[in-house]
Amino acid sequence: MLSAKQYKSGVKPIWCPGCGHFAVLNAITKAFAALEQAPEDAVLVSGIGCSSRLPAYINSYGFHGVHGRALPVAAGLKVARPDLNVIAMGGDGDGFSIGGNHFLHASRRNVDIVYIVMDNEVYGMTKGQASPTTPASWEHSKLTPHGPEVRPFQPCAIALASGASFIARGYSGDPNGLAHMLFEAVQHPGFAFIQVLSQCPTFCPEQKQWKETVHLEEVCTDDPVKAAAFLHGDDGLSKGIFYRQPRPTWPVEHPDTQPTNLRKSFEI
Amino acid sequence: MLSAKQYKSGVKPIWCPGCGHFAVLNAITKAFAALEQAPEDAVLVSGIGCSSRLPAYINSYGFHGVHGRALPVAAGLKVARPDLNVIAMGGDGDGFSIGGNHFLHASRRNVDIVYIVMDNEVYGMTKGQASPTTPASWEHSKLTPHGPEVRPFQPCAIALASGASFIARGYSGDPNGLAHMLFEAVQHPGFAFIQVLSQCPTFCPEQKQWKETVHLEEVCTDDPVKAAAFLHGDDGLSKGIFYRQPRPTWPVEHPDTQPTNLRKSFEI
Amino acid sequence: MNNLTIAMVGSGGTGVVTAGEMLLRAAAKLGLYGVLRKTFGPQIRGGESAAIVRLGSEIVTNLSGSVDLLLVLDWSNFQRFADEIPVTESTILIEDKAAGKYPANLPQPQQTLTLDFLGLAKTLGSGHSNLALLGYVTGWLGCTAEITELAIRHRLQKHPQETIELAITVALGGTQLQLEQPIPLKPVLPLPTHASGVNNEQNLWVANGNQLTGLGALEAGIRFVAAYPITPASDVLEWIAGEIESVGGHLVQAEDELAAVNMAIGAGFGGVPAMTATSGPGMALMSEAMGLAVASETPLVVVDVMRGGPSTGIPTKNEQSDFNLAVYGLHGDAPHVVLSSLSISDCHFTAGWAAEIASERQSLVIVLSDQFLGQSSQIMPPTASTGFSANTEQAILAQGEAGEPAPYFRYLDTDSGISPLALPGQPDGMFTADGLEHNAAAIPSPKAADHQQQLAKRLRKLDSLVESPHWAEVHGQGSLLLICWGSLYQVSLEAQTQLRAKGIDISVMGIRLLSPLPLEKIKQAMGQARQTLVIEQNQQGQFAHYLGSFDSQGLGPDQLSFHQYCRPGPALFSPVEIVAQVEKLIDTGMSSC
Amino acid sequence: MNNLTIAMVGSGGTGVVTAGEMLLRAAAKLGLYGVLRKTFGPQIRGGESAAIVRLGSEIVTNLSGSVDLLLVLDWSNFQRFADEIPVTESTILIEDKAAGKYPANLPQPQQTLTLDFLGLAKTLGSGHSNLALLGYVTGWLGCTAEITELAIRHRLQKHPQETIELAITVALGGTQLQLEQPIPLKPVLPLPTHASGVNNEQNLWVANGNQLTGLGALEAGIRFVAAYPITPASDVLEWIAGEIESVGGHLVQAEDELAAVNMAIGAGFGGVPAMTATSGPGMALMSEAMGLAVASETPLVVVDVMRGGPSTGIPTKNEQSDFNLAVYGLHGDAPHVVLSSLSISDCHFTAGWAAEIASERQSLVIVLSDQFLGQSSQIMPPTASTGFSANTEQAILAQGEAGEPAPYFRYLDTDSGISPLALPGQPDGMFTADGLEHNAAAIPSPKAADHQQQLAKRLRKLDSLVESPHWAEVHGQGSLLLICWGSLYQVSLEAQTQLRAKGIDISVMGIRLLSPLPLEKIKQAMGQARQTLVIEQNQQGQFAHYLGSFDSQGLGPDQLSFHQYCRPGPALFSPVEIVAQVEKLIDTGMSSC
Ligand SMILES: Cc1ncc(C[n+]2csc(CCOP(=O)(O)OP(=O)(O)O)c2C)c(N)n1
Ligand SMILES: Cc1ncc(C[n+]2csc(CCOP(=O)(O)OP(=O)(O)O)c2C)c(N)n1
Ligand code: SF4
Ligand code: SF4
Ligand SMILES: [Mg+2]
Ligand SMILES: [Mg+2]
Repeated sequence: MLSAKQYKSGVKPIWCPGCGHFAVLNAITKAFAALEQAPEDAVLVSGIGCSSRLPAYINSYGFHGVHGRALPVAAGLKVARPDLNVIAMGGDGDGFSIGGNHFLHASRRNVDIVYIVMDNEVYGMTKGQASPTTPASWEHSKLTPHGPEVRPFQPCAIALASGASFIARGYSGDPNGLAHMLFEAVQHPGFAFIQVLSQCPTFCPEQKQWKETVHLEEVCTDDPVKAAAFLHGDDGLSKGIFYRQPRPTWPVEHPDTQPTNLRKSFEI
Repeated sequence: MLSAKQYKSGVKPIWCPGCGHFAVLNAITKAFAALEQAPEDAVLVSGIGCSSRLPAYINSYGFHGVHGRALPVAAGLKVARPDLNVIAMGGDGDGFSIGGNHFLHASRRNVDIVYIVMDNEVYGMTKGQASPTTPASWEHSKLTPHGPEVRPFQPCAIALASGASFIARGYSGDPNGLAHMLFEAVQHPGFAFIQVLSQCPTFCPEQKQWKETVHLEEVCTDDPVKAAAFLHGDDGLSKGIFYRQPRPTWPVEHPDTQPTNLRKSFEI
Repeated sequence: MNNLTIAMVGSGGTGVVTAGEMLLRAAAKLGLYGVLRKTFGPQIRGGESAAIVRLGSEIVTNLSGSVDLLLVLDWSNFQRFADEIPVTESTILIEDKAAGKYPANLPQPQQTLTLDFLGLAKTLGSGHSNLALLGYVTGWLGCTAEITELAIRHRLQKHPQETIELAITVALGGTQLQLEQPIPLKPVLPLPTHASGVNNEQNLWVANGNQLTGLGALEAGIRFVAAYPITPASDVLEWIAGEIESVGGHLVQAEDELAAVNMAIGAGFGGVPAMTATSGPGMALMSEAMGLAVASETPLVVVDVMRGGPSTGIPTKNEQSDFNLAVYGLHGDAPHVVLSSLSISDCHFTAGWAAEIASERQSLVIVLSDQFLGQSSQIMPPTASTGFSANTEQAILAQGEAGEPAPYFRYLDTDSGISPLALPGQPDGMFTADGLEHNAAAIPSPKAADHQQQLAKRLRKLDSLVESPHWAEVHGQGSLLLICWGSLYQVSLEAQTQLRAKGIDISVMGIRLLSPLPLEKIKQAMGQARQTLVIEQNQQGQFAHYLGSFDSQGLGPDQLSFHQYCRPGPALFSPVEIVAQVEKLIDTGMSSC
Repeated sequence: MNNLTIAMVGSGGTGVVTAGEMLLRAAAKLGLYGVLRKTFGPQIRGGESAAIVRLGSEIVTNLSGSVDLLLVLDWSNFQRFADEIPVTESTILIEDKAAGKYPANLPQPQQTLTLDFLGLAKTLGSGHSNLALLGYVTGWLGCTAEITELAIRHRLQKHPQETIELAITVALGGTQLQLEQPIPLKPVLPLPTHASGVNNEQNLWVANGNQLTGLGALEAGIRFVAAYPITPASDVLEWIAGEIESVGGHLVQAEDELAAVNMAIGAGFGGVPAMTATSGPGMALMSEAMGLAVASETPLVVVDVMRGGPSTGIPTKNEQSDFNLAVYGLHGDAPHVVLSSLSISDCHFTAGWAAEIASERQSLVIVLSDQFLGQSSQIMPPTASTGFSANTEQAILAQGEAGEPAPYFRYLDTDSGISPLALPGQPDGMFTADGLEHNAAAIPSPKAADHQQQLAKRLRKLDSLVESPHWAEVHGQGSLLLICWGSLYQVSLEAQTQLRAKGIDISVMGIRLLSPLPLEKIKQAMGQARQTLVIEQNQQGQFAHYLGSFDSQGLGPDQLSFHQYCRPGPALFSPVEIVAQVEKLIDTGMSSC
């Protein structure tokens, strides 16, 4: 049995002081300790971004892929190696902008992986451009000087509409709550999605307010209609496990599959 | 004023006899006639698939792009040329599988275009593989011999969660109803999405049943919570305009923008 | 003439392609060899279509470029096949009474016979003139009723019993008709001795290259395949989908090619040999992730069944124009392996080799197949087991040797360039694979020394591949060396035979290992020849440019000098076309692209 | 020595990069020329960073590779900059008292001065030792207080007044310190005559290549830009975002590069000149759609600001390793244009030319810039107006001429290869643009004749580009020809000057038109030189291979023969490095890659 600390790899994070991603790192180590996770049996898969640097900081296997593709790498790995605990992760840009399609299809495919999006409503690594979750009026990026002027992306509502079977929102200001969610997510069979409000003090200092505005909602349901009604009215700052409805995971095993002679079908 | 027929280009469709896409073609020409559309001011933009062949059959401008990218081509065109009536279209594979990310982001960006997806729950052009909307147990593709075993994609619920401001479902068995929806969609300011149940008799002969099972639902609302509750409980075979809630389109014009000297900022 | 080309053309769902498939199988049962090429108009169903069947008493691997016997059920849109089915004065034509008007601008063939296949079918209670035609041809070839019947049963096995019986009846009606109104041409094939019965002795196969690519991959140990459908690669994936579970693997239909290639990378990282198959547009989308496989040193096989380009291009026809993308299409310095399949049956071998290389060198291997190889069916002897294996035995070496975890350098700079690879689950090998530049310990690093070390290592680990005996197939000894790759190899061999008949000896080299290029071996062969001609099926002479790019480098005396002939698709290369180029070169010493 | 390189190194948010920016601006106000290169550790904020400022009395376009004056506020992680900031015995070092321990494995510099910048700042009520350092250096350079103040005010313009005033106080404190504890080296620059005051006469610019790419594009008429952020291309997009609305255009932030490139294609189809900018990983994703632009003949400009590859590679450093992807990275035969920017200021020119070519030839134009050009700021005279225009005047010609709609052939096979283009809104020009192969009337066609016609047309329409006077910059007349492209051109020119000082004359060719390659012009120059050396910053010698690939083709007497020198990033090429290669070549007649 390892302590939470022993799940840290010792590689020094490149993150800015105060970055919310530290809390996510800590929540993962705590959840791993609680799960008694064998380090060599866990694989953390990420895309590109500040958040996506996380795998190297954990004492386990990791795959730091390309921008937006954490989910397919994770799904391929899990299907090929069902014995592993595969956790995909990344940022809001990685997951909801360039990676949006995989998010939809991972939600509906329901491979048994966890997906953590560290949502700071900004592209941290490329120095502060708007992401899909950035407020429409946020004028701090030179790329969108009037603000993105686009309705923010609603990750949990989209996860639900796409068929995710476990949907939660955590907050970097509450790493224990997050560790608990993660503990539950790992044990949930199927695709478990956790959006983490993870502040970026460097480009979004206003996110310090989250301390006051994020609020716990005990609304967990297994009814998609109820969950939809809640999530479509939600202010985006509630935290909690919102939806949980286990359904068959993919791949479905076909026990009647017989070893066949591959060459048979060519014979005349 | 042109008649519906005059909106046909004369190029012979490659479609199979009985293909639902013929009805969509007819609905477009009817809607154009009703809209008194100047042919040269309309552009039909598509991806790749049987459905995506449609633009060439209409007497207007067309852009037959690559698989899954009709929406960005259409959005770029409309932003650059707001004077045009831009209609994007394609199949369920094109729009919901490879093009899924653009669907999400077009829905939230709300550029003033129409998007018609001819949904036959199959990849017609590549000879009958499962698409995202194929029923989980459909076993007719060699690529997924046990069926896709994945929960079907729910286009309207996803459009709603992504922020589409006009959401409707039509049926190729009812081209007049479809023409009416399209008429409304063109006039709707912002991104208007129409899913069309468009049968593929070649690969999904079972869709003939739609004649019996598709049913009209008069549930049109401007309340996303209501729409979400309806769409998350929906059987996928209801038709009608489900949601309609105009909101500012993109790009937002900034009337105070002054012509500037581009070179000014370099001076020391 | 020990071979014979039969083309059947129809339209509006006349089923000539089905008849072609049955004909090929009947021929196989007769002990003949042959190739079947299907070709379609743009419609998905019910459009015009054609089946070209070339039969021979010895192995037939490609088409001849001409047609001996043309059977037409419908003349409308015949011109669509003008590129593929040339009608000359020597063609023998048999047309259905209901086929419509003979096309105005076509030369009159040697002999024409108009028969009432449709009427015959109708008399027998069916609308399928294609089956009457089939029986007519199989009868003429000498097939017994039993053979024709077996071929029909096989093709229609999923249909109701009733349908099958009626089909047989109609076909045998056609056979009967042949006795009454024979084809004015004798089948010139020296039929195998058992021609009077079913060939049970010789265990022949009917297979296309796409299926054999699948077989090669699975036999070598590929156990994860990610798929996104695309013509003409889909049937690689479809064949595998039907078989992979039975060997304990999985195929996932992905949402797009970006997902497909990254899924395969994920599986490969997990130590499960993985592959995806696609065509040009899909491989273009995979470019970024293929670079990730290179940088993270994750084994990955990508099969590109080439079609006409650029862009959507001509999806159902042959071309070899993805060479540039395959060899050069990654950003950064990204050494990887590119192979080409040299025949329908070689798809089996090359896919197996690709799987082995990817695993053994922890590298990206692209296999270039093409639409002809992939989608043409061939009668062939069963392909031998390739013996290739993608088993990842190179997993970490020293593990536990020191009694306690040794420090693990995932990207160790070894002599071979191949570093010890740990797989998830191994307690001593934990690391984070990375597409960011890194040092030997897999820690991200932008340092020049680390970058150069890792770049050099990734280049070096492929070096010794050029020593592999599989680098090419070389055939013959002539003063002219013909270099080609992909489906042009078999066509070139036939050209070689035709040239020999004219007293001209050439050697033919089909290159299987396109990158890294076995330059020394090629130079050696070129040194032995007086002249070299490089041929390929694309507009710009992509391979020839590539080969030429290795010139000047050494500034040594052995500069590469060669002629080239290239042209794009969609028309297939024919042996005659190659013969003409070789003769032109010999005559004038000149050649053009 | 008429130039001087100053490096400032800090860590933990010491603000040396800000100081570097102020220093460059102060120098500009003084009438000096210079270049600023910023470099960072992997951290997003608060990590170690360095600013390298090279100043001169004449135009300075690149770095020298050495450092004359090293100013260090923090020694921790200094080794990160080892590749870029070499410390030698001749370095003059000034370190802050609080900088920490001198790194163990560094040579001792010529002279070391330890000063208390932090103490000084603190005394003045600030923690910003970087500003004290700045004032120290500007004072030493001879800047008046006014100049230092102006530079600070410009950089901090968005900060509160209070902050600005304090910054000025601290900086002037540093200037004072310089009088008391002077740098043991005189600024050797022949200062301009107005050195005593602010340079108001000479209207200099401070700009980086990315901004100038934006300027060139907008001035030439680009009015639609689709953006997805990526280092080091983001600031092309960010600069344009701030300006494009004022000229009536739009920039859209797309969801990914696939969307970005397709949006630009949509706008281009609408007749609005369109562009996107990205770096290697993003361009890899754009490959498929770039092929669509080629096949549908839609004007499109893609700027690739290259960084270290493969895969995520080294995102913040320079390399020229996307050449292969740019030239060869499309599937099918897909002729397009590839340009390279030859200096920071040339980014302006080349972007303008790209916009004009794309529009005039209805083609894809890729511009290869690189991280050095893109992100280094330079003091320069204002770049001249390029005169390029992307106005789509080639829209359909004969429209209405016949009094009634003429039949419109969108893809007409013209002599020039350029077909008349109609834009949506024109009643007589309706067509459907297509990535499927098509005939001249834009109707899909898989026919060989149509395919060959369209392929040939698309190739031919680029032919005459090689006649453009802009194909390259060629400088000097020597028996050795140095060929390069991108940011290596300016470095080569400096090497040329250094060689001339040693009595060696070389000519330098910086190729702007990489594809189609102006082969004849290059051959001519090579013919005039005794030897040719091709240099580039990548592992595999990508350009050299490409150049070599045009050999052997004609089999004529004019075979290309050249030497090459290449190596990857991240370290920049220095003039001295090139000089050494040229000398080695001259000495031994040999060179290696
Ligand atoms: C294909 C590609 N496009 C763009 C980039 C540049 N890029 C790197 S990280 C990033 C966004 C990061 O934002 P996010 O995922 O929210 O992570 P954060 O840094 O905010 O944690 C982008 C656009 C890239 N590396 N690759
Ligand atoms: C990048 C790419 N991948 C795959 C394909 C192959 N492809 C062509 S159409 C198609 C699917 C068509 O299905 P859908 O969009 O539903 O249209 P339908 O034919 O059913 O109308 C696919 C996968 C392609 N052309 N390009
Ligand atoms: S930029 Fe923002 S997201 Fe990135 S490390 Fe800094 S605080 Fe964290
Ligand atoms: S295959 Fe299906 S979708 Fe395609 S044309 Fe035929 S019926 Fe229509
Ligand atoms: Mg983010
Ligand atoms: Mg479909």
